[in-house]
Amino acid sequence: MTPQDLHQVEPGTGVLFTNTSMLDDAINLARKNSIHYLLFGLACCGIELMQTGGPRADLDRFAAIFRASPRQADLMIVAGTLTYKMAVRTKLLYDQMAEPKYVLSMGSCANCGGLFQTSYSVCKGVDKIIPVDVYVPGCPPRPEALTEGLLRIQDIMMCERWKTKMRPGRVDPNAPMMISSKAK
Amino acid sequence: MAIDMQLDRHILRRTESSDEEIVVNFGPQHPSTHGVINFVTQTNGEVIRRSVPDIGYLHRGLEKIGEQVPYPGYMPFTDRIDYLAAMFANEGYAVAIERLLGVEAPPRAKYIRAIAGELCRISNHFISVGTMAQDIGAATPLTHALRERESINDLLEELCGARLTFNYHRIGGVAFDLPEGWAVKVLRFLDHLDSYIQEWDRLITFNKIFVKRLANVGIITREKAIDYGLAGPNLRGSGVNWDIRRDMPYGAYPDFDFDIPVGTGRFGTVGDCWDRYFVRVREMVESSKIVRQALAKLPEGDIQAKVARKLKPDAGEAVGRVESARGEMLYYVVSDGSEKAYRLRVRTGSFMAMGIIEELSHGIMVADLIAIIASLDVVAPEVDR
Amino acid sequence: MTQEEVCTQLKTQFGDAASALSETKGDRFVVVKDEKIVDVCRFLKTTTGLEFDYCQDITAVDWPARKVIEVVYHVYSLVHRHGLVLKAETDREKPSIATVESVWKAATWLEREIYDLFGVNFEGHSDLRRILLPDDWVGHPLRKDYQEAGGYHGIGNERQDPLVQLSKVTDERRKAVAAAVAAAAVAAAAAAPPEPATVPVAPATDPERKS
Amino acid sequence: MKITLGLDSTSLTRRYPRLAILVTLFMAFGVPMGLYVAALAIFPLNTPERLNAMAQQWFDFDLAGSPYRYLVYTVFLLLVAFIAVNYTAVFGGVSTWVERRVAGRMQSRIGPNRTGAAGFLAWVADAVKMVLKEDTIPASADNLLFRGAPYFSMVGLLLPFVVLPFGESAVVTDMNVGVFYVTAVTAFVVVGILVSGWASNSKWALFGGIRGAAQVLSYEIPAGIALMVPVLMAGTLSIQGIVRAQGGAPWDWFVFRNPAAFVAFFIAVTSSLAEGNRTPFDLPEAESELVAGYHAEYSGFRLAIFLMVEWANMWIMAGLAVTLFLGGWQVPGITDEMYKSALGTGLVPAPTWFVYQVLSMLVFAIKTWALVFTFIWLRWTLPRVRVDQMMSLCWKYLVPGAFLCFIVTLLWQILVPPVGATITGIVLTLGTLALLVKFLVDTRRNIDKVKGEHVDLSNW
Repeated sequence: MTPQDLHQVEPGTGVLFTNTSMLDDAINLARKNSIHYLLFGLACCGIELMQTGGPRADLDRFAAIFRASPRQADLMIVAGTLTYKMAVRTKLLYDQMAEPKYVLSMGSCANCGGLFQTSYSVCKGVDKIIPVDVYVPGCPPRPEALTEGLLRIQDIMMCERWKTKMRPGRVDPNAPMMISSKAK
Repeated sequence: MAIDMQLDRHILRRTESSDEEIVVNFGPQHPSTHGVINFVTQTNGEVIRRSVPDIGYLHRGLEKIGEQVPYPGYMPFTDRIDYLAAMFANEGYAVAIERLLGVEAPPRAKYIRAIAGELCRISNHFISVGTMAQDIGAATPLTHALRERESINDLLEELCGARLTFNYHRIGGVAFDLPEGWAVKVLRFLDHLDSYIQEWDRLITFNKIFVKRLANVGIITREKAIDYGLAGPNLRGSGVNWDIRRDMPYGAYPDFDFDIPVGTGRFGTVGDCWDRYFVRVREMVESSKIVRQALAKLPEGDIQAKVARKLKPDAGEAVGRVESARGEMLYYVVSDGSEKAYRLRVRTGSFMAMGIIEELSHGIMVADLIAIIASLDVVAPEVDR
Repeated sequence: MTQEEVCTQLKTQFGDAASALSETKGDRFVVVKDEKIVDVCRFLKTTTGLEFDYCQDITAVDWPARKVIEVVYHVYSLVHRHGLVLKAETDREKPSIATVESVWKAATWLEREIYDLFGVNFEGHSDLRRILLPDDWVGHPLRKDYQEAGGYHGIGNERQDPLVQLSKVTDERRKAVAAAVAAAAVAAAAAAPPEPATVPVAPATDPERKS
Repeated sequence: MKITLGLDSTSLTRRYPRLAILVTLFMAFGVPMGLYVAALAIFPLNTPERLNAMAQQWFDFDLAGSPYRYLVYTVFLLLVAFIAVNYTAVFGGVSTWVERRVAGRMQSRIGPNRTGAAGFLAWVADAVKMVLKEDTIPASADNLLFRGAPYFSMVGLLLPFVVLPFGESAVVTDMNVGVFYVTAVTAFVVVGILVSGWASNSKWALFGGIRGAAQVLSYEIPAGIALMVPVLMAGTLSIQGIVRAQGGAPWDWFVFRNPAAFVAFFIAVTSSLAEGNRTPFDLPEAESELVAGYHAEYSGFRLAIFLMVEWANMWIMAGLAVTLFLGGWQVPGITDEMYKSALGTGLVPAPTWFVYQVLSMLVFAIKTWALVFTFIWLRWTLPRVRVDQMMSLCWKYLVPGAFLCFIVTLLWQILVPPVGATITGIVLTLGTLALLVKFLVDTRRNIDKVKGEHVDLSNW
C-alpha cells in the first residue's frame, strides 16, 4: 500500500491530515527537527534510552535532546515498567507538558505490561492513563528500534495542521493511527 | 480519567515544618535520582534538614512472581531485578537453586560465569561512575563511559544475544558456550580498557573540582556501614575489607588472584563519597585482571550439569549469595517440594544503601545529597524489586 | 565458630526459647520464641566470640497451613566470619513481633518492607509505614491469600487483547473502502459510461499486512 | 513496508531538495554577513553631527535646524537597535549549534547533522518550534512577574551591545563611562533570573533564582574591580579609548603588559563565567540538582528568550574580555593614523577604510569566537562547584585577588617605564605560547597512550 492509497481510499481520515499547506510544512519541519524529549527513564529501557542518547546511536543527530523539566519537553518517552504508584505521577508529568506533546511508549512493559502483566502492582500499559502516539516493541528495545520510533514520531509531526491544531493521534485514537503505530 | 493525586501526605505529616523550611520532592522524575526514586527533602535554604527516601515507584512484585512461575522460568525475571548488572542477578538465582537441588555447575560453566560476570561488572561500574560525574555536573565522562559500555554490550550480545537483559545462566550451567574468536576480542577490549582507565582518571577522577565536591562528603564510618548492612563497594568504601568473591567463595573465584580495593581516605576521610567512587574505578581494573586469568585458565568440558527438565527440589530452603556489582546479592528460596518456589526473596545492595540516606542527610547541602545518592550507586529496580 | 557451637551457646543462654539447629535439607536454621527475639539478637551481637554485627537480611514466609508467619533473620559476623539463620514464628491472624531495630540499624527498612508486604506489626518500630506500595494500598501482597483489588485510583488492571481492537478497526476500514468503491463506481457510471473509472481506487487494505 | 502517511512526499525539503542547503548557507553566512555589512554602514552614521552633515551635503536640508531632527535620529537609532537585536538572536542561535557540535565531538558523538547542512538549521528549528509552542503559565504563578521576567533578562542582554565595539567604528556609541555602564546594565539579567525564580511558585525555580541572585551579585565585585585594571592602564573609562590604548600585536595587549593584568584577565573571565551561569558555575540551572533551575516552569517563547540570553551572553562576556584585555579589534600593523587618513574628511571614506573596517571586525570576531569556544570547552569538561565553594572562591580568592591586581597595576603604572611594559609583554607572550605548546604536546601524548579504539574524525 502506498501513501497515496491511504489518502484516496479513506476520504474521511487521510485527506484531512495530508492536505497541509506550505506554512504547515515549514512549521512541522521545525517541530520535527527540534524534538526535546523528557528525561524520564523508568526501568531497564531507561538504560537503553541513555545508550541511544550516547555515542553510537546519538539521538542528537536528529536534533533531539533531553530536557529535565516537563514544561520544556515535546516528547515523553515512557521507558520501562509503569507501576500504579508511578502511573499517578506520570499522568501529572504529561499534564504539565506544553502542547503539542507526543508520547512514545518504549518497551513491552510500557506497551502492555509485558513480562509483568501478572503482577499486582504494575499498570498494564501506559495507554491506560495517557494517549500514546508510537509504540516501540522490545524488552528492552535496541537503540535502533528507539531511533525508528523517533522517526515515526517525526512522521506524525509532519501531518499536523497548525491552524486547526489537528492532531492525527488525538482525533480518534482507534482509527487512522493504529496503522502507523502498529506497522513496523 | 479520574486519577486523584496523592502528594506524599504521609511524609509531610511526619515532618514538623516551620516557616523557613520548605519540603521538596526530589523525584520521582528527577535527572539524578537514577530511576524513579523520590527523596522527600526538608530544606532550610540550601541546607537540608533531612531527606526521607520514598521508594516503591518501580515495585513490580518480582518476589510474588517468583512464587507463580516454575524454577527455570524465573530466570528472565531476575534480569530485571538489576538490569545494569543482570549477569549477577542471573548467577545468584542459579547458585541458590543449585544449592537447593544439590547440583553443581561444571568447571567450564563456572569460569564462563566469572568472565561474563566480571565484564558485566565493568559495564555496570562505567554507568555508575559516569552518572556520578554527570550528577556532579560534568557531562562528558558519562558519554565516554557509554561509549566503552557499547563495546562490552557488543561482547555480551555476541555471547548471549542480548544487550542488557541477558538470561544467560541456567540452573546448573550457562546457556551457550563461548563463540569462536570471542576470547581474542575480549582480550583486545581489555587492553584498551586498562589504558583507558588511566585516561578516565585524568579526565575526571583527579579533577580538582570533582575531588573537592566529593571528598569529606557523605562520610560513612566503618561501624555505621556495618550497622546499616551496606554491601559491596559501599561497604568497602568505608574501609571494610569484605568481598563475597573472596570471603565466601562461589563459582570459580577461588582460582583467581585479585585485590579487593578498599577506601583509604586519600583526599579526605575514610568512607566519603570519593572513596566509594574510587573503589568502583579500581574494581574495574581488578575485574579486567580476573577476566584475563579466567580466559587463560579456561578448562574444557561441559557447560551444563545434568538437571531434570522439571525441577522439583525437596522441601527445604537455601541461600545463594553472589558479589553483585552493587554488593552482596542474596537469594533466599524456600521450597515446598513443588515445581514452583514457595517463597523467593531477593536481598539487594541498593535497598540497604537507601536506608542510610536519611541518616546521612542531616545538615548537608542540596548538592551533597546528589553526590551521596550517586556515590551509593542505587538503582531503582533493585531497591523496589 | 561453627553453627553448632553458636547454637550450643544460644541453648545454654536461653534454654527452651531457642530450638536446636534444624535438620532440613539445604540451609539449617534455629527457631526462636518470638517474644525472645530481641534478647537473642542482642546476645548474638554483643557476646564476645559471637559478634554477629552484620544483619544481612530479614524477611518473612507466610504459612497459611500452619497459621503462622515466619520472620527469618540472616545474620553474619564480619569479625569471625560465621553466619546463622534465625526464625521466629508469629500468629498469622494478628502477626506481631518486637523490632530488632535497636540491635541492627539495617533492620529499620527490612522490617518496614515486611510490614508492607506481609502485614507483620513490629512493636516499637520507629517508622512503621508502607515502604514499597502506596499508602492507600489495600492488603499485603506477599501473603498467600492476597486478592488483587482490581486496579488503583481508577486505573483498571485488565487489558484488552490489542489484536481484537485492530481487527475491529480493519473491519470498519474494509466496509468504508467497499462503500467508497461502490460510490466511485456509481459516480463513474453516471458520469461517463464507456470510460473506465477516473477516480483512483486502491486495492482494499489487507489486514494481515498491517498487524 | 515504510508508512510515511504520505506527508513526507509533500514536505518542502522533498519538493525542493536543494532548499535545505540554500537556506543553511543563507542562515550561516548571508544573515551574519548582512548584519555585519549593515553594522558597517549604519554604525558610523549614527552620530547627529554626521547625519546633519549628510543631510546638508546630499539633500541640501538643514537637519540640525529642523524640528523633526530627533525623529530622524531616533529612526537611525532604531535601525542600529534592530541590527544589534538581530545579531544577538543570530549569535545566540548559532552558538547553540556550535556548542552542540563541539559537545558532540568532545563526547565522541556526532551532534545534529540532519537539520540543514551539517545540522546547522537545528537552532532555527528550535526557535520556530519554541515560538509556536504552548506558553504555559502555572495557575499558582504570579502572572505579571512570570510573564515579565524574560524581558528583564532580555534587556540586560541587549543593553551592553550599545558600547561593545565590533570594529574600529562599528559601535553604537562610545560612552565616556563605558566600563561602568557595562557592569551596571549586565546586572539586569539577574533581575530576570530572580523574578522568574520567585514568580514561578516552584521550589526548584526558587532555588535557582536565589542561587542566581547570590552568585551574580557576588561575582559583580571581582569582575568590576578586575575591569578597572585596563581602565587604569589606559587612563580612560571609554571602551573605544581602552582598545585604542592597546596594539594589534599580542605583546601590546593589556593582558601581557603587566603581570597584574594577566591575573586580572583570569579573574575577569572566571567572574564573567559565573555571571553568565556557565559551567562550572551553572548553579542557577544546575540540571542534575535543580531540574532546570529558574526556568523550570517556562515553556515556549519565554523559555526561548531565556535560552537566547544564556547563549548570547557568551558573546558579551567574551567580547568584553577581548576588548579590554586582548586588544579588541586592533589589527597588527594598522595604526590609528592609518584609520584616520583612510577616513579622510569627506562624507564617504576611501575604499581602504572599508577594508580596514572589515579586517578589524574580523579580528574581533575571531578572538571572540576563540574565547567562546573556550567557554564551551570548559562547560563540557568541568564539573560544577557547590554553592559554598562558589561563594568562598569569590570572597576568599577572587575579591582580594582583584584588589591586589588593582593596587599592583597602580604602582606599576607609576613606577615602571613603558620599556619595562614592552619587555614584560614579550616575555609573557612567549611564556603563554610555550605553555600552549606544552599543553598540545601533552594532550597528543595522552591520546596516544590509550590503546585500541581511537576517536575517529569521520563523523565530524
